[in-house]
Amino acid sequence: MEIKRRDFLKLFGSLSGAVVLGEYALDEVMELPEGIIELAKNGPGVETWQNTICGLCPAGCGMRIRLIDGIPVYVKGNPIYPINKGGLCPLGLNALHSLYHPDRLKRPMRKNQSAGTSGWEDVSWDEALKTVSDKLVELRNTGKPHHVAFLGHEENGLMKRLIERFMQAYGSPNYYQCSSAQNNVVPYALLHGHTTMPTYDILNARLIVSFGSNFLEEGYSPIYYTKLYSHHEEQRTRYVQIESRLSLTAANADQWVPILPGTYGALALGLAYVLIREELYDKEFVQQRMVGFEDRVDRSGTRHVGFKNMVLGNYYPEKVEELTGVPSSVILQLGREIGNTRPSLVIGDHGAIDNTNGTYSAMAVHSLNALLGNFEKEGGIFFVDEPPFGGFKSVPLDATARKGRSQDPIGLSKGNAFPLTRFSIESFTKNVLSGTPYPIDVLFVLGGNPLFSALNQKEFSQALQKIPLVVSFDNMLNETSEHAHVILPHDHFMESWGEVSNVTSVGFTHVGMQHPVISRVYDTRHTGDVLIDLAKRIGGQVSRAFPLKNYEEELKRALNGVYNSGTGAIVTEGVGTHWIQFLRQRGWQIGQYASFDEFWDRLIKQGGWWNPIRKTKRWGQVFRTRSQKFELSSQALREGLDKLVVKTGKTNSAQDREFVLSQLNISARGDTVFLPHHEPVPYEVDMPLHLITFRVLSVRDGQGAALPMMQEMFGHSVRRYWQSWAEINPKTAELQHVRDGDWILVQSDAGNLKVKAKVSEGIMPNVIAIPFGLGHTSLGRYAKGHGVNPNSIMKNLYDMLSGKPATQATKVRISVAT
Amino acid sequence: MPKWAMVIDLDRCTGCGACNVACKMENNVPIVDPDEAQNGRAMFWMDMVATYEGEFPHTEAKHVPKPCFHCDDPPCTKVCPVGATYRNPEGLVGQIYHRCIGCRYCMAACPFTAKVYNWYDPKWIDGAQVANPDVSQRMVGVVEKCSFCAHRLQKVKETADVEGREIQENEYVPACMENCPADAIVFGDIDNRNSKVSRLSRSYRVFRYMDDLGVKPKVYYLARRTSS
Amino acid sequence: MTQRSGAMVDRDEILFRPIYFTGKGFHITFGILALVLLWSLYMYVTQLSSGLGLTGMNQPVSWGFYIVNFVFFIGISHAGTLISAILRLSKAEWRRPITRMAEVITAIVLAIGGLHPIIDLGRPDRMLNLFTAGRLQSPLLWDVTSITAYFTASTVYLYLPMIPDIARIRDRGGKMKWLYTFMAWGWRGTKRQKHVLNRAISILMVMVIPIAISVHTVISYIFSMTLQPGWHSTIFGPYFVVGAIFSGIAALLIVMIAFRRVYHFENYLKEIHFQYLGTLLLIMSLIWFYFTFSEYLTGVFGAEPHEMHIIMYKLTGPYAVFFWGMILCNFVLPVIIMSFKKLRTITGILIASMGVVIGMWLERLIIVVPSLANPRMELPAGMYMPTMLEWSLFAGGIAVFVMGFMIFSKFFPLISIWEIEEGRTHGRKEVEERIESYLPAAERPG
Amino acid sequence: MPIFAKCRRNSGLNNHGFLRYRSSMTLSSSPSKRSFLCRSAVLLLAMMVGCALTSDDRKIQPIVYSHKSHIENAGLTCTDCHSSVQTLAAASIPNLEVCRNCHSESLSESPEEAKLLKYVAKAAEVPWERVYKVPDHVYFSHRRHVVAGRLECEVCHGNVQQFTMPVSLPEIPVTMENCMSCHRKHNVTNDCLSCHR
Repeated sequence: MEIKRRDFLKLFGSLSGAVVLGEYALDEVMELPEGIIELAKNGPGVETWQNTICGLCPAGCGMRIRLIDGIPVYVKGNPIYPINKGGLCPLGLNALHSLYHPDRLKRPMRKNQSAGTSGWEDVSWDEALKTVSDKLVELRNTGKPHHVAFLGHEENGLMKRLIERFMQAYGSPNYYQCSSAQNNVVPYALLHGHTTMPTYDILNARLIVSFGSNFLEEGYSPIYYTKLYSHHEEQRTRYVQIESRLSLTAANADQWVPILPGTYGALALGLAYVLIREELYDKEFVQQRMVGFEDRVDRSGTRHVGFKNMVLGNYYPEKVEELTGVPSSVILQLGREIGNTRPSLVIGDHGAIDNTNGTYSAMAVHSLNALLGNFEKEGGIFFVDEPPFGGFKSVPLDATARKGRSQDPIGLSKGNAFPLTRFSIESFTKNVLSGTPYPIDVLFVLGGNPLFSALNQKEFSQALQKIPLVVSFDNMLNETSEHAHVILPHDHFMESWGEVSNVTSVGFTHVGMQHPVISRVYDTRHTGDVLIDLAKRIGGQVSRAFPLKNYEEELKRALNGVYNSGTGAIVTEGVGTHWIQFLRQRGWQIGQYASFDEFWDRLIKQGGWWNPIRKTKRWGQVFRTRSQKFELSSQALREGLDKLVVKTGKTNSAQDREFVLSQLNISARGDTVFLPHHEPVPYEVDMPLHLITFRVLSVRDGQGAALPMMQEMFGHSVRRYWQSWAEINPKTAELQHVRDGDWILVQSDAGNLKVKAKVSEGIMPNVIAIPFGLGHTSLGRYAKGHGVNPNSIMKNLYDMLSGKPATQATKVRISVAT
Repeated sequence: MPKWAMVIDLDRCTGCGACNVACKMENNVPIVDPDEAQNGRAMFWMDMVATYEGEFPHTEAKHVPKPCFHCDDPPCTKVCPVGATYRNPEGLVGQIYHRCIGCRYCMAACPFTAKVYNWYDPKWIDGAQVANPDVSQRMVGVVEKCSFCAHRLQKVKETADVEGREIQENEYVPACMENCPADAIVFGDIDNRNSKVSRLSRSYRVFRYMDDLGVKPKVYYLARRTSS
Repeated sequence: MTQRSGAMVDRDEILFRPIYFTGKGFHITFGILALVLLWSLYMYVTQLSSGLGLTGMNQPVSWGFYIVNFVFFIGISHAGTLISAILRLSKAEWRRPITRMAEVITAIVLAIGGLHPIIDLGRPDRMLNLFTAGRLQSPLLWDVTSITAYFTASTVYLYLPMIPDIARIRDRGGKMKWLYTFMAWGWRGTKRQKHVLNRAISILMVMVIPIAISVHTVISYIFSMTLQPGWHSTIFGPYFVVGAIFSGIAALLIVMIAFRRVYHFENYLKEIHFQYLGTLLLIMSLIWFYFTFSEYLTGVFGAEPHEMHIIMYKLTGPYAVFFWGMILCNFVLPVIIMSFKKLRTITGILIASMGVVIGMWLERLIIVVPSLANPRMELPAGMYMPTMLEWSLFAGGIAVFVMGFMIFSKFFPLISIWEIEEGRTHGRKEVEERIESYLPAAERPG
Repeated sequence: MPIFAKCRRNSGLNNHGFLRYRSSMTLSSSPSKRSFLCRSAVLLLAMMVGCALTSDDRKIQPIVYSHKSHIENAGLTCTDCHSSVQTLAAASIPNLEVCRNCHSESLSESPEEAKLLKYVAKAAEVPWERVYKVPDHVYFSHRRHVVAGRLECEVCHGNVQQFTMPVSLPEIPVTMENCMSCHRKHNVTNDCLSCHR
């Protein structure tokens, strides 16, 4: 017999007349509409499973959702989806909380200062869309379609194509992705002319040397890489991680090589020195497929220094040790190891490129791959084919659109900065603020949270305030969408049609399918549908560019191409390595479908399509440079700089060149400018510590902070819950009189913040690392007010060539906060 | 009668934390208030023990996922005054929440700190079922812990029963294993010598925590290898 | 009243005084204590309604103040029954004014201590599970059993020797006669009655000693039956018993000194009683130190890593303050005070006793918390900070203790009157005879 | 709580039980007996109050449904309406769809059927009150008991075929004792984890 606790309390409470204490725990973690609660309580309990693709980050993991009476109750990895093969990261596993988040936007909203304290009023979709389309029509009618900008984030594949088509038909050149996608590819564009990120064949390499690339945690598809990593024993792969902080990847690597921030390029060239000096590089490849390795005498008779002599002359181990803090013995050991192990693979990302010299560093790291001849072979680097999507007839642009498209993009720097990119958040902000060359009247923001991750947060928020109509598609209010005027909430990925194809750095062509697993919980819409609707409202040529009714049909049309191509296969059970080998011999094709409908149904049911067989490529397709070779001495860079020199409009070309280079903060001169080399980062001298940031799987770019469970997971490994911490080496801590758990004040030139110290052996002395992702001032009840945002005290510095924010270029001092 | 056991390969495990969250989602493990979590009341059935060994620059970080070890001779069940925690014939150490009086003796007795306690009434959705309807919601004042997802066994047994067959290998799988991106967790019947878990438990790399205590944990770890 | 006192002027009238006269001080003290008790009750209700989250306990440190106080109070309870039984058994004549107070301590403190595990329960509403589904294998159930037995035995043991005194109050008339009539069980002081009473007391005092020892042994088993470093020790049973008697004597001394002052019992509780008990305290202090020493020495010498980790945590870590405080209070202070005649005054003894009570409380804290705060498997160490709630309930426990005594003193004499009388009438002769019997027989001429 | 369950069943409505005990009190004559009865009545009263506080009232169904007429007259079997008995954990309370299969138009002159037809016309689900409920922390599966265990419905639900009134109280109370005694009788596992979750 058990007395119910409530009765017991009632009894006791009435006896003593005591008052129950108040607040102590979280609010309800999930909020469900009444109907769902009713069904959950009284439904018959029929269980079904549906496959979709996780939409919480762009990594594109296959997800299997368990539904009871049509209500999603649990998610797990889709075991047959080739990217994650049943694995899922903490964030993905927590997807239900994002679906049922109590702070999700439930319907379109419009800012209205008179609408009470929140400043928001609910509007109908029709009204909201009318507000936007009226403005768009007005701009088009006055011949200013380029005054519209679209700031995407990490969208890929068809969604990106749809937005591009929309902007094209509308007539604006201003579609950018604020995730630095455009910036990241610059080094690869310079070296081998590709505008996509390369893919690394980790599975087949025997040695992987990663320069700052925390691919198990921060990579483009961490679970894909975790899957590959976890089989390293069978493959006998050795991992070496070069990084300032002992990240998760470094923790799992066989060797961790700590290095001073901002010197990754120098170390790469130090390794190149060993390869060259000990003749361990791939001579055949270097001779046939590389430009700029040896010195060369041009037609005018001037001698141009090549990579080889530049490296031999400047990057001998002792000097590199001095620059990087990596002992020369380690440099020699690593260099020899890379040279003597085949296939050995070098990856550079994150720490290596998040600095003002990022492009040069990435080039230096990547040149190691070239020296090893790691292109288009097992255990090397390759480029994945695009999925054979069905196309859309291109609709001729009307005059307005043509005129608009011919304008300078607003993201392009007006000065001499960032010559190699169309977009940098910095130049975009500056241009919007100054209104040159034209003002922006409408800004669409889709995904991401540029204001939160930007380094120039103050300026960017001013820029947002300057734009008369900011339209956000966020389904939860975040820092950026707080500045919006209209919010057209995007569906949760479980409620909508979608596709995630060719996730960056995944080693095969694939299309993952999202479909409505649950009918919309709230009155939200898919952004694709919204854009199509807007186009229809604008009418004319714009509307003609979108002949189909909705995004679902667009998807079908595109997938029809995949069906017709006859290649690849819908993901199925049991596709292991051996089977793939077997299929490769037979020619890849599993299953025939009687009709597109059958193909489509299977596709939705299984969750995706893939094709692991790459077409064999000619070298001209591998290296899309003018020379069709790997250009160590980059022609594209030369042209880009020459263009700037011409633009300065002075006569004396040498002087102009000097001027341009000094404006770009490039210290190298002569031929070295076009070669991968180490550019010193302009660190302040009087600050003692390097500030670096890192991301954590559960929160990633900050989106996970909205979910309470992810807040809890964020620092679980260091037992810091719902808060940020700063990792410091015990030596540094002792010098600064900091003890573990102390509150410290981290000061930079740009500001300061208070954070708790975590004394850890897993970080270099003189470096302080703060995780990125917390410190929100918006993004729902769980994100708000927890932790700090290290980007807020970063100096406003960017990669000198690509315009990518330099998050490791700030130095700070710390003191114990009182 | 099968005996359920788990093997965690630390060589494969990257410490990503997916098992922690998969477990929390599967078992409706409450999320506690930020301050409470910081005061040592965060609730994880599947915990992650992260430690650093060695001094810079020879630091090695170790990540060890830690569920309840479902000891064959569990110290927690011995001390429970009401039999709320007990070892069942299949080797699962169960926790019966409605029997528990909340004395926390089992927590004190567990050498692995595997048990967690509901210091407050857990909050989820008001009135409705919590995320996973297969697992009951606990109440304030009871001890809870990893159950090896015993509720899944209930269903698997039922299906096997109805279909009149034995439980197959990999049919009964806990949530942590199901979602492990590194395939580091293996689960199964250790008495069946052909099962993967039994094979791995005889590996030369195998070790168990506190093996000297004689509590016979049924979670085996495979030590890390480095190729240097 | 004047009539009554005129009619029966008692030699031990002063012992009855507290029953009939209640001073202002009593009311004030009682009032304050009642407020403390009410407050702690209120706090307990908040704990009931919100859960144990309001305490400072947390993930590794799953036991805190409640268990510490439980062990502590049960330890204090050994003051009474055990000491009085031993003294009675050994026919120590000086016991006569002491036994009653000692027994009262036991009864009150046992009730308080016995409540603590219930306070500590997360689900007190499911307490019945202990009876419907109790597992005898669990040391916690051994506890329930032995504490219940001890409580029963010691209440009876307190009550039986009170009967003649109750009868006396009944005969004096006055307030609440029905109560005394009821409780006196028709005591007339006949020879047979006396015989039965003495017989019952003798049986009880023999019985109560093993029960008392079992209680604290079993409490130590709660800890030592686990595998936790710092707990898993064979010495724990006797160690706890010794500690219990030690703290019991100290508590008894404090109570005696307090009532001696308040109710002017100087004539009954003489210097010599304190000297004797003080000596006992000194002996117990030494024995306690011996046990502590062996406990820690074996740990340190074996240096098993987990064990060592916890010992170092106590000796040099965050609990060093408490550990060395305990050594100071339990060993250094009493030994110094008791060894020097100059210091062995009543004030000195009071200070030593207070030290011992505090020290023994610290000992319980040092046993309970550090073992839990240092989990194995390289988990981060936990920290325990008691909250307002736990302090309140601790204060409530002490308030109940004092109030219990105060109430008792308002109903019954604090010093066994008939035993004193018996001492006067029979004692002297008996002792003489006894001493005679010790001595070698006188040589008989012829 | 077997005591409460019993008194609830015997007393019909709670009020009735209360009255019955009171009348027995007034009937007694001798004073000593009266005082005893007085006390026991007070005790019982307390129990009644406790009963009222701790137990839910019997369920009142929206329509006075007769299992008997459906089974005997219409020739239905249990699984015709409680369709998921053999496939799911829950037996399911039939939804409007099931009723509509037969009751698309009036089949009788019963006023109760008229009520149903109103629901059908409105296309609103009949708000049946669920009577048999296992607590949240117990896993009970009809499928396992019916398919694997080959149990007849009557074993747990009583002789429902003969019910002319709607079910308002569990015929056999859902208690752990009842589950366990049946399991014991049939030599089925009584391991806690086989039902508790």
